Amino acid sequence: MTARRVLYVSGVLVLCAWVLVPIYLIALGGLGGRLGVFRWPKEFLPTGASVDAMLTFLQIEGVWNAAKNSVIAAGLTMVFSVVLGAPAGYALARFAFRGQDAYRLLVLLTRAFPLAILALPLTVTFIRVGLYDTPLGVALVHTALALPFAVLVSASLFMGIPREYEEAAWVFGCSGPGAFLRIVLPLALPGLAATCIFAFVISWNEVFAASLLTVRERTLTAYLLAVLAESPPHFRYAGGLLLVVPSVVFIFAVRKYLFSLWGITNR
Amino acid sequence: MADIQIDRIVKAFGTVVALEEVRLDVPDGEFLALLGPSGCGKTTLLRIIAGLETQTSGRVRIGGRDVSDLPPRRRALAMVFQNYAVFPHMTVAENIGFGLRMRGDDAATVRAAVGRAAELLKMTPYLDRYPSKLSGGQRQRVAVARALAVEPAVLLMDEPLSNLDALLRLEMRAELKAVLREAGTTTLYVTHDQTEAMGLADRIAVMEKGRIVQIDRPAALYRHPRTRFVGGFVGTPPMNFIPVVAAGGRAMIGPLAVQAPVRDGPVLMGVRAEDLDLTDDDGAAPLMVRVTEPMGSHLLVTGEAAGVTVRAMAPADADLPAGRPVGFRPRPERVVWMDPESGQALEMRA
Amino acid sequence: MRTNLRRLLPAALLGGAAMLAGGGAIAQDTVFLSTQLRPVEEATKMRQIILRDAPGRVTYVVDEPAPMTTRMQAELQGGSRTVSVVGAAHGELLPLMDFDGLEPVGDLAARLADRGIPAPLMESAKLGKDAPRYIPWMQATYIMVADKRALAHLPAGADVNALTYAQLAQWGRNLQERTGRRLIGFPGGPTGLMNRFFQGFLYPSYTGGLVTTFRSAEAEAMWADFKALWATVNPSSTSYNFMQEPLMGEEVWVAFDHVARVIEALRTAPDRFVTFPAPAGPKGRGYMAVVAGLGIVKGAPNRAGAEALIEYMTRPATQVRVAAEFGFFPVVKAQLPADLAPGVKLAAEGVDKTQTARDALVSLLPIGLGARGGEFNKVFIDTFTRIVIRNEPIRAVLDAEAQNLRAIMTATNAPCWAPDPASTGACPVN
Amino acid sequence: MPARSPYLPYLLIAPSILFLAVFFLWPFAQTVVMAFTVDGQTSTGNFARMAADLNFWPAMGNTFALVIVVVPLQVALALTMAVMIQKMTTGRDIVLWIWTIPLGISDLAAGLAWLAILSNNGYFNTVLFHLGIISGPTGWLSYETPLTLFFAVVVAEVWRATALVFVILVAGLQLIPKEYAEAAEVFGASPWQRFRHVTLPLLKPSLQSALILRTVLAFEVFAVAYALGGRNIPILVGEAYTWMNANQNTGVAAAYAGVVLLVSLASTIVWLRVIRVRREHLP
Repeated sequence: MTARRVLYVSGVLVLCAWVLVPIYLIALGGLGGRLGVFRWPKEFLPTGASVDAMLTFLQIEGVWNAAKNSVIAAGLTMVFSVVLGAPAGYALARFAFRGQDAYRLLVLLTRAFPLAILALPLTVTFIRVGLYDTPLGVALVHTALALPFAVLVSASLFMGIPREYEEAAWVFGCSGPGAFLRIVLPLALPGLAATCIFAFVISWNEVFAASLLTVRERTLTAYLLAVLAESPPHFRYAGGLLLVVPSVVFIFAVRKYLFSLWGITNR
Repeated sequence: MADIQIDRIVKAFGTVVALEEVRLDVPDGEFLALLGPSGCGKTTLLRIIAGLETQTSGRVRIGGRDVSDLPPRRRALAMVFQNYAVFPHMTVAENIGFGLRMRGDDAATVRAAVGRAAELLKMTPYLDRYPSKLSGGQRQRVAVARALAVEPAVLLMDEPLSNLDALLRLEMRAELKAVLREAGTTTLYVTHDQTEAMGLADRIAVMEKGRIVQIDRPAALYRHPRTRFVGGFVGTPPMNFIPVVAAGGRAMIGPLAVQAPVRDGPVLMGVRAEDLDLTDDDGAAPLMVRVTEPMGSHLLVTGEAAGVTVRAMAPADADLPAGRPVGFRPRPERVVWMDPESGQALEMRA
Repeated sequence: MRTNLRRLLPAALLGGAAMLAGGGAIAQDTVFLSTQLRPVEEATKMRQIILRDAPGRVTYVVDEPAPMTTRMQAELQGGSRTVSVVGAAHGELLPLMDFDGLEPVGDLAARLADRGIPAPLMESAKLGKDAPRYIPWMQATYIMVADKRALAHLPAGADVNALTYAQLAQWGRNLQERTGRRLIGFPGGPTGLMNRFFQGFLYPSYTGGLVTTFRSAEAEAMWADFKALWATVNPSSTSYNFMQEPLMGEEVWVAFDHVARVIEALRTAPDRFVTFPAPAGPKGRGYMAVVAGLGIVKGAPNRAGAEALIEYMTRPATQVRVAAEFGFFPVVKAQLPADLAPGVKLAAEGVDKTQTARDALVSLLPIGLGARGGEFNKVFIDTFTRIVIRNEPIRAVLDAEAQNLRAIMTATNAPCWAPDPASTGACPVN
Repeated sequence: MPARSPYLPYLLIAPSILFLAVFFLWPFAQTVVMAFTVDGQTSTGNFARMAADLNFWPAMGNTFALVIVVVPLQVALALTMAVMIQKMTTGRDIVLWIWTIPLGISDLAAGLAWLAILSNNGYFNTVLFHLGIISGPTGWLSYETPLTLFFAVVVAEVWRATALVFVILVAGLQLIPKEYAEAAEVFGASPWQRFRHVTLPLLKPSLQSALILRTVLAFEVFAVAYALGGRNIPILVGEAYTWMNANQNTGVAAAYAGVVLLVSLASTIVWLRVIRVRREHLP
C-alpha cells in the first residue's frame, strides 16, 4: 500500500513538473539576456537572469503596441462573444422553438472546422472594407472562434438556473427583462465572467488569423511570429514569457469554472 | 381578497390536450386543493392561473377581473413554488420583501411587512441569512412568507411540501393551515398527496386526465367518490371494487347476499377497507388472505375475493396468517356502486 | 471568487472600451514605412538614435516587402493615407510604380545635388521615368565572416580574400576533419536570406546569369558543387535566420549573410572575427548590391515633412551614423571616421573588399516581380531543398523548377536585370 | 409565457446567426471560391499547383502523423491524469490548477518554450551532457534528424494540449454518479475492471467530444511546428500561411485551407462513427 502510495504521489509530482518546468525554462530564456542563449552547458538556476533583458524587451517599440492590440482584440472578442452568445444561450436554455436543433447544429458545426483558416478569405474583404490591420478585424474573426463556446456554455449556465426563480420574479412583480436583470443575470454572472475570460484567452493565444489580418497593428502573437522571428532568441523567449504569464493568471481565475465549462459542452 | 373563476380553460401542447374545458369557481377566502396524479394537468392549470403559461382558450377571472391576457405581475397574486424558488443571491429579508419592492413600496413599509411575515412564519432570527445557510423547512417558510408579505388577493401553491421529509411535512402542514386561516387568503393548492389535501383544504378538486372529476368537501369526497378513479385515489388504502351482478336489488358474493339498490346487471361494489367486517361465519364472502401488515392501530389484510384484490382491516391482535381463508361482510350503508364500464357512480334506488 | 469575478467583468469591459477609444488618430507627423532595418533591435536604434534628431516628428514603422506593396496599394485605393515616406530596396520600390505610387522627386534631387550621390544610382532611381522617383538612401551587400580559429584550416595556398567555391568546400572539409564539426553556416531559416545567396552570389559566379541560365549546364555543375559543399555545412543552417547568433554561439565558424545580420557578432567580439568577400566561381565573384532608396508616397499626407526627412537622412553625418549602427554604407560623399567602432570597421572592410574585388560581378535584387517576389524566392529555395536536402536528380529538378520560374516571369512580364543580359519583354528562362 | 412574443427566441439567436453567417459560412464559401479561382477564372489549377508542390505530400504526411501520434497519447495521458485527480484528497485544487495551466498557453509560446529546451545548446542537451550521454551541443531539430524533430513537435503538442482533453474528461467523470462504480465494486470488480467496464463506457460522450475537438485542433497545428522546425517540418496549415504571407498566392493558400477543412470534417465524421454514443445507454 505504501509503495503504491509513493508511486501515486511521485506520479502526480512528475506530472506537475512536466507542466511547470518548461514554463520556468522559458522564463530563464527570456530573462537570460542575449548571451545566456549561447551559454553551454546551461545553468538551471536563475544565476545569469536579470530583469534587464525583459526591460529592454519591453522598451522595444512595437511590443507595447502589440500587447495593447492583443488586449483590445481579446477584450472585444470577449464582449462580442458574450453579447452575441449569451442571448442565444438563453434562448436555447429557456425556449422550445422550431429550428432549435438546426441552430444547435450550426453552432456545433463550427467546432468541426479549424476556424482560424477562414481568416484567409477575410483578408481580402477586410482590406476592402477597412477592417484589415485593425484589432477590431482580428476580434471579429476571434469571435467566430469563441462564439460557439459562449453559446453552449451560457446555455448550460442558464439551464442551471431553475426556471422557477424567473417565474417567481414574474409572479412577484417583475417584467420579463426585469426578471432577467434582477435574478438570472446576477446568478449567471460568475459563469459568464468565466466564459468572458475564456474567450479572452482564445483570442489572446490565436496566431494564424491574427498574423494574416494584421500588418502594423500586430497582436502580440502575430508580432512574435512575424517580427520577432527576425530577432535574437532571447527576445523571442521574452515574448513567449509575456504571452504565458497572463494565461497562467487567467486559468487561475477561471479554474473553478473550467470543468463546468467543458462538462456541458459534451452533451 | 378575491374569488377565482376559471371558465372553460383549454390547454393543448401540439396535439396533446392537457386541459379539457376546465371550469372551477373558488369563492373568496376558500382553501381549495387541486388533487391528482402527476400528469393530470393540475400544475398546468395552476400555472395558467398564475399567468406563467398561456391557455389555448378560456378565461381566468380573479376578483371579477379578467386577467387572462395579463402578465403574472399584473394579476395581483402570489405563489409558492415546489422548489420554493427562494433567490439564492438575496438574504431572507430581501427575499420576503421582493414582491413589495417590485411594487415600489417605500423602505419602511417593506420593512414592516417583512417583519410581520417573518414573525408569522417564525423566521425573524434568520432575516440576514442567505438561503444556502437554511434548512429545507426554513426555505419553505421563506417562500410562504414572501408570498404572504404582499398580501395577495389569491395565493397559489404548487406542491409546496413535496420536497420536505415526512415529519417536517406533517409539522409544516399544520402550521400552514393555521397561518392561512389567519390570513384568510383565497388559496389554490396543488398536490398529489391526498392526505395533504384532506388535511388542509376546505374543498378538494380531483383532476384526472385534464378534467376535474369531482369537487367536494374532504369528508364527502371520501365517503361518496363520484368515480372509481376518485375512490381509488383518495384514501389509504384505496377503495375496494368488487365486481358483482345486481339483480332485483341484490347481489351475490360467493354465498353472501348483499343489498344492491342499483340497476340490474354487472356492477362494481365500492367499499373501503375499514367498512369490511372480517368474520369466520359460514355465510360471509370468502377471502383468501395473502399478506397481512401490522399498522400499529390495526392489521391491514390483503387477500383475494371474487377474483380481485381486496383489502380489509382487522384488530391489531387478530391472528390471520397468510393462506388462511376468512370471510367478510361489507357494511351496506357504506357501499357505493359504480358502473364497471364507465367507472361512474350509479344512481341508488330508494 | 464570485465577488471578484463580478467586479472583474465590468472593469474588463470598461478597460476594453477605453483602449478602443485611445487607439485613434496620431498627431500630424511623418510616417516613415521601411522594409529595411526591420528587426526589432535595428528598428529601435533607428527610432532612438537616428531619427531622434530628425526634423519634425517621425513615426518609423517597418513591414516586409510584399505586405508593404499590398499596403501601399490599399492606402492609395482606400484613401486613408498615413505613410509619407517609403524606404525600401530598389527592387522593392519598383513595384510601387505599377500603380504610380511614388511622387517624382526631381526638385528634391536637384536640391541634394551637392551630396555627391553617384550618377548611376541617381539614374536607376528614375525607375524608368523621366524624373527620379526616389532618393538613394544607403547601400549594403552580403559578406562572409569567419572565426579567426578557422583561418588555420584554410586549404593550402588559399587567400581568404580571394576564395573560390572549390576552396570553400575544401575549407569545410578541413574543418570537419580536424574539429569533427561542420562549421560552415548559411542563413537558410524561414526568414533567412539564403535565397539571395543563390540569386546574387552562387548563380552569377557559376553561370554569369540568373534567370536566363537557371537550367544551364553550368547551373547543373554548380548545384553538384554546392551539394558537395553542403556536406560540410552545419545542418542547423536550415533553421538559421541571422548568422550573428550561431557565430556568437560558436555553432559555426564560417558564415555568409547580409552585413546587417552579422554586425551584432562583429560588434560584440571584433577581435574574434575576420570579414571577406563571398567566394568566386568560374564566371567571377558574384555579389548582390543592395541599394535602398527613400521615396515620397503619391499624395503623401505630409509632403514637407517627407522632404525634410529625406534631406536629413542623406546628410553625410546621418549617413555615417547609419553606417556605424547598422553596417549599411553611405550613398553620399562621406568620410567614415577613423574612430569607427571596430566591429563596424570590420563590416566596412568586408563590404569594401567585396565591391572592389578584381573579379567582382555585381547583380541586383530582383526587379519587377511585385507580389510574385515571394514565389520567385520559393523557386530557388525549393530547388535547393529538392537537390541538396532531398537528393533529387539535378537535371530533373532544374527542368521542373524552370517551368515555375518561367510562369512567374511570363505572368509579371519582368525584363531581365543584372547580371542577366537585358531583354525585351519577360526575362526568358533558356 | 404571456407578454412574451413567440418571436423572442428567434430575436435572441438572430445576432449570433447573422454573425456566424458573415464570419463562418460566408468565408467558408469564399475559401472554396478562392481555391477554385486562378487569375479570375474557375480552375483546379491551385490544387494542381498545391499537389505538385514539393512540400505538399510531406506536409500531408507530417500533419497526419502528428494527429495519429499526438491525439492517442494525449487521451491516454489525460485519462491517467483524470483518474489520478479523482482519487486526490489533499492539494487537489492546486494540482488541478497546475495541470490545466497549459490550456491557457498559446501554441506559439509552447513552441518557444520547447525550443529553449531542445535547441542545440538547450536544457535537454545540458541534462544529457551532465549524464555523460553527449559530449557537446547536439542538434535534434535539423532536417537531418526528422524523427527527433517530429517527436519534439509531438512532445510540445502533448505538453500544450493535453490539458484540454484532461479538462473535458474530468468534467465527464464528474457527471458519472459514484454509485455505478460502487455497485461494480460490490459485485467484485477490480479497479481495472471497474474502469474498463463501468467508467470508460459512461465516459464515451466526453471522450468523443475530446477526440473531435483535439483532432480538429491537431490538424490546425501550426505555431509549435513553425517555432521548433521552421521549414524543416512542413505542416498543412503552415504551408497555407507561407503561401499566403511569403508567396502572396491566396489561391494556393485557399486550396490548402480547403484540404484542412476537408480532413477536419472527415475526422469529425470518423469519430462520430467510431465512438457511437447511445443515449439510451447513458444515465
